[in-house]
Amino acid sequence: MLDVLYFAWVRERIGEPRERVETGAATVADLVDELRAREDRYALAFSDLSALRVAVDQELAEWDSPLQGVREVAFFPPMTGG
Amino acid sequence: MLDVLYFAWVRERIGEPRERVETGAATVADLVDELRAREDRYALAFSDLSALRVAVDQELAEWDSPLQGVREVAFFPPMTGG
Amino acid sequence: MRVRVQSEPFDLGVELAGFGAEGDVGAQVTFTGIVRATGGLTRMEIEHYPGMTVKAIEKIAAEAMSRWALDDCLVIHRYGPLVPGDRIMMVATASRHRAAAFEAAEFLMDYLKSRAPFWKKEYGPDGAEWVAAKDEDEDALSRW
Amino acid sequence: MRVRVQSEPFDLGVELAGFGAEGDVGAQVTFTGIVRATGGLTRMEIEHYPGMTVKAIEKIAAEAMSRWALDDCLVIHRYGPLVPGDRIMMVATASRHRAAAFEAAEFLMDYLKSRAPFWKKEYGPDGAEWVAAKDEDEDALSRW
Repeated sequence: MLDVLYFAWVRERIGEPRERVETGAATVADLVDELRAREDRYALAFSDLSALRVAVDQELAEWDSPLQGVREVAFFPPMTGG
Repeated sequence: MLDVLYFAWVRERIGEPRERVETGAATVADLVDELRAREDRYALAFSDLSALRVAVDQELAEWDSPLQGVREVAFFPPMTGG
Repeated sequence: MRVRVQSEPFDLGVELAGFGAEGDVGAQVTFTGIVRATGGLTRMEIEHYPGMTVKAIEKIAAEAMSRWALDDCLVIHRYGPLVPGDRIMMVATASRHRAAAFEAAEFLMDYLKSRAPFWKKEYGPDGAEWVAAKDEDEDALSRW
Repeated sequence: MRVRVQSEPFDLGVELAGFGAEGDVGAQVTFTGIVRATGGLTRMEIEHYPGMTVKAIEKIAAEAMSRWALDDCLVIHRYGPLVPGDRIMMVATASRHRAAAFEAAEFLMDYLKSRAPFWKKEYGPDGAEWVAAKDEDEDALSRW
């Protein structure tokens, strides 16, 4: 079980800020594939990965980052702080 | 007649912050030569021109700057503001 | 080193009182980011990632402290609703010498722009829009 | 644009209240110079050239305003007796974008160091000494 979080327009497209996901995905990319297959709103949110960033257990990560032992994955657009 | 001002260690070596000088010097360098010839304390203060800066009518100037029409000349070490 | 993420406004004078006072500090640099009314912007909403934000900024600040001879460093970043003229965030650096204080403040700003988990949504005459990250902000990181 | 030369202390928060408020300012940078206790320094005396100081700083500030897209710029410089921890001077710049605000503040500092008519005399355990201008400060001007 994973906590999956969404921020900014990813959150708006998915329609919720977080959810618990039952998954055996080995990497972030696998998890994205699973989510995309669920519903159109997921397919839409994840249609262009180059416009997205991911954090694994609250650290910036890559699409091929492993999910073993991970509790929390977050998807969001490039950050615009400052 | 010129107002001649001294700052920092130039002031300390000359022994006064300003004086009125009767001079026909054409340039700053000529004025320096006149002052140097006056007394040891002037010769000492002006012994190394590379360690000095000059302002003519309150603008930074050069040793060969003309003194025609000038009211005020100031001598001082390189500035240490900020 | 002090990092704070908050919805409340902050006062620069208050935040800087005693800042870096323990070191032999000769130079303090601050940067303050302010909401602009560009394009008729009426308000802004800043979203952040509560579990990650402070950690991510602390990591950036620790990097600044290790790369420059800083005596202290401070980052405050707001989230929530803001209007033009509001202060969004500030950084402050304290060092013996001005070059280190300036460079570290610029480094902090460049990294906060692209590596701290904040997202800005702008509300203006044409509706609401998420601010897009700029290529130049990403490129700015390459100089460090 | 505001330039002040004074013996009195100043308060950063007070000076920045409303600073740049008239423009569409997104970025404010400040630099504050502070007396350090280096080498056992117990006090410092700053001499200046009253007839020239404000004019010289105004010229530097006007140059900064013309070279960068600044909405405002502020310089305060003290003279007279100071002790470690005292603020010697500050500059502030306000601009739409952070790069201009940072660069202009660094430019102002580099020029104030070597082109504003101030001289520092330091008093410490070995007596009094006029601070010598540093080659690196003169060299810093060449980058602008």
